[in-house]
Amino acid sequence: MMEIGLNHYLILSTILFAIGLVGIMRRKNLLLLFFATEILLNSVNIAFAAISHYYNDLTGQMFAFFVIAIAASEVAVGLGLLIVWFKRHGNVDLDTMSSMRG
Amino acid sequence: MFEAVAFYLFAFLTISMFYITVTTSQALYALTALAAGMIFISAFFFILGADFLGAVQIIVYTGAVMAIYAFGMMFFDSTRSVREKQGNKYIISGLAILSAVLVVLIFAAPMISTNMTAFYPSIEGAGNTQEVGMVLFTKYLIPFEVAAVMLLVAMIAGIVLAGKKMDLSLTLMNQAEIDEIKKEQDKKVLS
Amino acid sequence: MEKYLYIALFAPLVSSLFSALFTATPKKQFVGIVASLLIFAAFVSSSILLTHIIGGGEVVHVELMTWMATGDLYIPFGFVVDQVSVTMMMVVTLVSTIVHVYSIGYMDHDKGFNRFFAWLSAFVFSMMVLVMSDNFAGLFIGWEGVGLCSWGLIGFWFHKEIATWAANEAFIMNRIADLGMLIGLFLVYWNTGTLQYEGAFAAMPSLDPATLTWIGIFLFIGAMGKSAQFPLHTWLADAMEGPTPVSALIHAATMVTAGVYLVVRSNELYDLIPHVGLFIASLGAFVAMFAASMALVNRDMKRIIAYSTLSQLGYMFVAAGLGAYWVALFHLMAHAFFKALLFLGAGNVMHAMHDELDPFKMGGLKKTMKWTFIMMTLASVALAGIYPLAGFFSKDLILEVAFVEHHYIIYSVLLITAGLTAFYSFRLIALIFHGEERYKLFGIHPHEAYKFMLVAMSPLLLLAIIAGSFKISYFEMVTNVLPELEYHIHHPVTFWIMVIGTQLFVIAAIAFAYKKYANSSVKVPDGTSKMENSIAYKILKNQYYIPYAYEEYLVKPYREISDVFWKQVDLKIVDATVDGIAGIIYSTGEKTRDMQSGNLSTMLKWMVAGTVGLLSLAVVFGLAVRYFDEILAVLSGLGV
Amino acid sequence: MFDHILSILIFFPALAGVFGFMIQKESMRAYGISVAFIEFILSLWLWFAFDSNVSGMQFMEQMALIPSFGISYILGVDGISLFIIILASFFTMIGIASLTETPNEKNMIITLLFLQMTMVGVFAALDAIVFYVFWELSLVPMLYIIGAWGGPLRVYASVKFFLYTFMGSLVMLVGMLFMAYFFYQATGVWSFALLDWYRLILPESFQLWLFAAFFLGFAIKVPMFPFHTWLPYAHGQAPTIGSVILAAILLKMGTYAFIRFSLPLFPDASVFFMYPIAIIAIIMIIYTAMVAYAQKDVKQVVAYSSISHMGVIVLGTFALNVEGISGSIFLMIAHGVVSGALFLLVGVIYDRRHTKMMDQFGGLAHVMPRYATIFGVMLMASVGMPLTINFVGEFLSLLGFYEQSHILTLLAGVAIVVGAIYMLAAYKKMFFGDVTIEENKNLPDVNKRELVALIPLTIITIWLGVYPKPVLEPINNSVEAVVQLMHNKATTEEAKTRIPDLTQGIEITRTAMKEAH
Repeated sequence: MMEIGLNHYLILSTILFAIGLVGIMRRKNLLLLFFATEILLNSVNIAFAAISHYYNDLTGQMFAFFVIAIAASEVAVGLGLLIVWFKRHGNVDLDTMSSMRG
Repeated sequence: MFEAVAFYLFAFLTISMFYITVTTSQALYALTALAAGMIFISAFFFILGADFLGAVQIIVYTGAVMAIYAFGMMFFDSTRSVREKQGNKYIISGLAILSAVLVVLIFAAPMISTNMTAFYPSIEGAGNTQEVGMVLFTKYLIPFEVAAVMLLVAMIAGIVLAGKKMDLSLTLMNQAEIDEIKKEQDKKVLS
Repeated sequence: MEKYLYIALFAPLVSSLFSALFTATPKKQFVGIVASLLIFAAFVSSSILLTHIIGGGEVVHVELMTWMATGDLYIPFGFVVDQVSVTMMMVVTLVSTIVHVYSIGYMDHDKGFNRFFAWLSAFVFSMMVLVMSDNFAGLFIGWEGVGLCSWGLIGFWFHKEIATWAANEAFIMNRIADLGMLIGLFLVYWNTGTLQYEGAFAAMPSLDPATLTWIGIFLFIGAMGKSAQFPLHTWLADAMEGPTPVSALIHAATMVTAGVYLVVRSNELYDLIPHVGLFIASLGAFVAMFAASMALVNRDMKRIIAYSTLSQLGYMFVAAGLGAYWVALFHLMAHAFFKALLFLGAGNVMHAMHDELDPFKMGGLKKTMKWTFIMMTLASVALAGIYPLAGFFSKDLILEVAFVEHHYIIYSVLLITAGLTAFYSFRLIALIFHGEERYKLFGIHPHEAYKFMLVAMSPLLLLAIIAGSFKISYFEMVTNVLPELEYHIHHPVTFWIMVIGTQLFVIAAIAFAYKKYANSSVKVPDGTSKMENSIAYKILKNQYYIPYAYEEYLVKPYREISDVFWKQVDLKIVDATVDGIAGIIYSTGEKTRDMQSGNLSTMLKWMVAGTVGLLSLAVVFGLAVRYFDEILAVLSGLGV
Repeated sequence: MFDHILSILIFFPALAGVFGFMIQKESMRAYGISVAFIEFILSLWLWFAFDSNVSGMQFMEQMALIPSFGISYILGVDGISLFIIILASFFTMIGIASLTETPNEKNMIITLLFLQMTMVGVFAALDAIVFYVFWELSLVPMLYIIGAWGGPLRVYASVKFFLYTFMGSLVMLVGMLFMAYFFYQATGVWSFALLDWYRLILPESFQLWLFAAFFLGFAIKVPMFPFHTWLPYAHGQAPTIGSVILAAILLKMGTYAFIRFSLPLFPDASVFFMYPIAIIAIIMIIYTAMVAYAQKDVKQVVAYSSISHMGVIVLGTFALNVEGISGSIFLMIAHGVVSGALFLLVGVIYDRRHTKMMDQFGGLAHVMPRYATIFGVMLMASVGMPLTINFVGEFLSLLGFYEQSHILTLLAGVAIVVGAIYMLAAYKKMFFGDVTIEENKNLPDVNKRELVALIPLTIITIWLGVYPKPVLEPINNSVEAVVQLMHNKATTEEAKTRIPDLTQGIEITRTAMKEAH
């Protein structure tokens, strides 16, 4: 219990991932949905870093690094799109985006 | 001992922050909680000895990403409470937990069971930042450059997208003007 | 001789086709004349063939062409004129010629004059095919052909609902019997390897009795339909809706005797299975009495004669069933003459009475219709079997056969029936021709039929009188192919007692009929008299409630079950199952369309669910692969 | 040129159909008739050049399509398929000739020409894949004909028709692929050629499964009970020409395929499934005949009567002897002619009154005597009157099956009774009685265009009933070859006794049969 091992980190990562998924599924506001994706990415980052640490391998950290980079670009582009959408429709409600109706 | 205390403390903090993020109905609270959670996560990186990553986490996430979010929220009416989806809570949380467990299981199981040998073992005597630099600029040079280009592209894209019609502010316009604009746009879309 | 065979066979066909050309045109007298001439040609040819055969000539046998040949089956259109078929040919062509000529007068005012001759000649052709064929398949062609023509002629006045109904009833009932016949043919083919009479009968003695019994039974079922034996008898009385010449030709003289012909033709088969023969004889005796009883009270002139036909067919089957095939054939011939005469006479009466059929509404017609009166009386005398007319020789012979073969029950039934026959025949005569002129109440002015119709009938009259004298020569001719059985009651006293007793009995029945119905007190029954309210009368009047039972317990249920099959089973079960399956698939699509509603958050949820599903699959498979050996061990332990 | 007569027969109408798009609307009918006429003449030439003494395939054509999987374009006809091909070209011809005024006449004719290609293709194909392709393609023109020119429920009917038969044939395709795979396993070579498959003797268990797979595809097409419900809808909604071709040719694909595929490929399974199929066939015969009796729509009567007659065909096919199979093939042709004619006749009255309900008629024999006569002839053919075409087939089919089972044949023979009941009832309702409805009083009798179609059919009905030999003989030769092949291939003891050995003469089988009793 006191000795923190890889499993602890992985469990933490799992919990955070779950929280992120819950966010994804229940949020309607697109902005808050973005927040939830950030949580997902971060939970994975923790797992990467932990594995990297416990196996003495830097690859995990490298991946976490790139994940952060991707997250940053995603936010930039995503927010841009969001703003355009908002300008056109006056809201960022997910339910109004139904042009993909099958 | 210290490690354990720190882990549990930050674990609790992170989870509660993120929990607030996904449950609160106020966008501002969510933003704040998310930013806090990001900082707490960097603590794990420090505990794990990934100092550089921790620093990047704080700078990029809390510094850059959160700032962009904050700016982005200025465009929206963030004081309004967010309408929640009326879904079955149990299904949602059940699905979330299940999938998380499965993901971790699948990726972690082989790691735990087999003895992995490190591709890039940590170099003795060098600090974390140096190590990272060594690997990043040798083995991961091309991905790194690509990431850089991607960030540039994303930046430009963000500017172009968000910058369109910056001269108009929907919040300041009255409904009639908005309708007028909408109609024009609809025409464009239709044609 | 073959030339005459072809003329006899195809002249009716030509006649039919010729008349058929004019079906859509208005009445043309020459159609009837040409048709009659062609049928007459057939009659002449048949006569030539008859003299040829009587003169001890060869049996004429031709094979026209192949009909069906596949596998081992070989069926030709083969025709044979031997002693049996030539008898039938004579009967058929003679009666048809007379009926054709008669019809020119009878159908004079009918719109369907030309069509009538087309059908009538087609019937003659089918009948000729039936009797002349040298194999069972050809017999079946004629068998079905006469059924078809019978359908067309019963329903000739197709605007009458009851006529078309009767036509369909006759056809369908015959079809039921034909099924039996068909099965009989199959049995013959698969057991003897051929459908030719010659080959089939030659092979039969070597077959086991059970098979032969089945063949005999199924063939007789076919005969029962055509000859209207119980329980397939109801169509014959209803068939009287057709024009009267049709009744005379088809439903008295020729078609209904086809069943007897079949049994006679298959004599070699039935000789091998005497128990089936006994059954046939018993049924025949039963039908004889059964039909006669119904004729006692009937108030429809034609139906009375129809029942009498049925009764006489019963006599023929008794003779055929007891092995006296030549007697059956002889009675068939004699019966054809006097019964056709009776029917044609009835046709004259009907014409005179403007299609009135109830003899109680006639009476006293002998003044206006002298010739018809004479003819019908003589025909009835012949039917009753009074010496020296035709009926005496043939019918008495059947009684003797039954007596000699020690079937005393059959004998007594037939004897009683003979009395009944005499009674109802003369009841009819008395009601029509004697007593008060009751028709005057209904404002009818009767008139005698055309001269040429009466002339046409005269050969029948002659034959009805003298046919009995052919007995000896006929016996000599026909026993060349049929079993040569002479029936003599050995003790002369017994013989004379029997003959004279029968004659006296019959004469008494006639006298009783005259006494009861020829006086002037006969009134049109109004349903109030005591007799009319008795149970026996009601049963007989309603034909033992058999038609009612058929309607109620066969036709209606069939209709209802059909309806249930369609509306409940086909639409609600079979089709609904198919539609149900399609509906399930469709509604699954309809429901799962929500996934594609375009609502992003729903889609996200489904995405997560899909991920979970796929991941679990991955885990399961991973585990399965890892623990493959263990799983295998467990499964084999479970015995899989 | 005549080396490729079958390819010409198949693709000439399709090619002509493509060119048909360029033809003026007004001259389209003449163009269609002439194309169909040439096609018919070609098919007659095929008959003329056909050597009826040869039992095997004739006019064979072969061309490899996908050599690595053994898929080739192989065509050929024998006595079994020859007459159905002729019938197909004949019906297309008189179908176009008797076509009444239809909207989009041009498209209809082009569709019919394409349909003809697929029909001839199905009956000439000797490669499973080519067969399958034509089999499925034949659905498309029919779908158009029902869906575009049909009655008010046409979309439902056409979709039902399409999906139902399509589903069945997919199962059949799976069976074909398995068959080819077994062939590959046994010989090491891929082949979809039917004649190659004939040489393969499968173990009985395989046969059962493959038989079942093929059976589903064929049974839906036939259609056998309980897969028959698409047919009344399809007939009920289809225009006259669609019903005629559907009943005359398309249904025959199923029974033809039984003889072409199921019997020679799986002789043991055929014997195994003989009784169940015979029972289904008997249910078809009696049950659908009763349903036909309950109908109020004359076209439905004819439609259900088709199913009933198809039951006799199936029964004859599974008699597994020469008499029965020849009879069933002959009955296919007979039923094609008769039911085609009956549908044409129903079309005649429908054109005049725009209703098919029998209670709307009555007494038509007064106003339309010629129509009543032709209808009467066809009616009598339909109920199996001797000397009409149907009787020969029905007689032989039942005769053949009688060798296998007495009781079942007796039950099947009820067909001749129940058939008479519904047909006569329908005829009585339509033609007998007095004319009670005002509109019926002045109906014109059949006109020349209709007679063009009906007279030849009437002639054929009687001609082949009196003299079936020219058709029956080639059929007989080919069927004998099939039966012998089946006997040789049979592995189980029961199949050996059930399927007669023709080389040893009939006597031996007959004694064997007696012992079996």
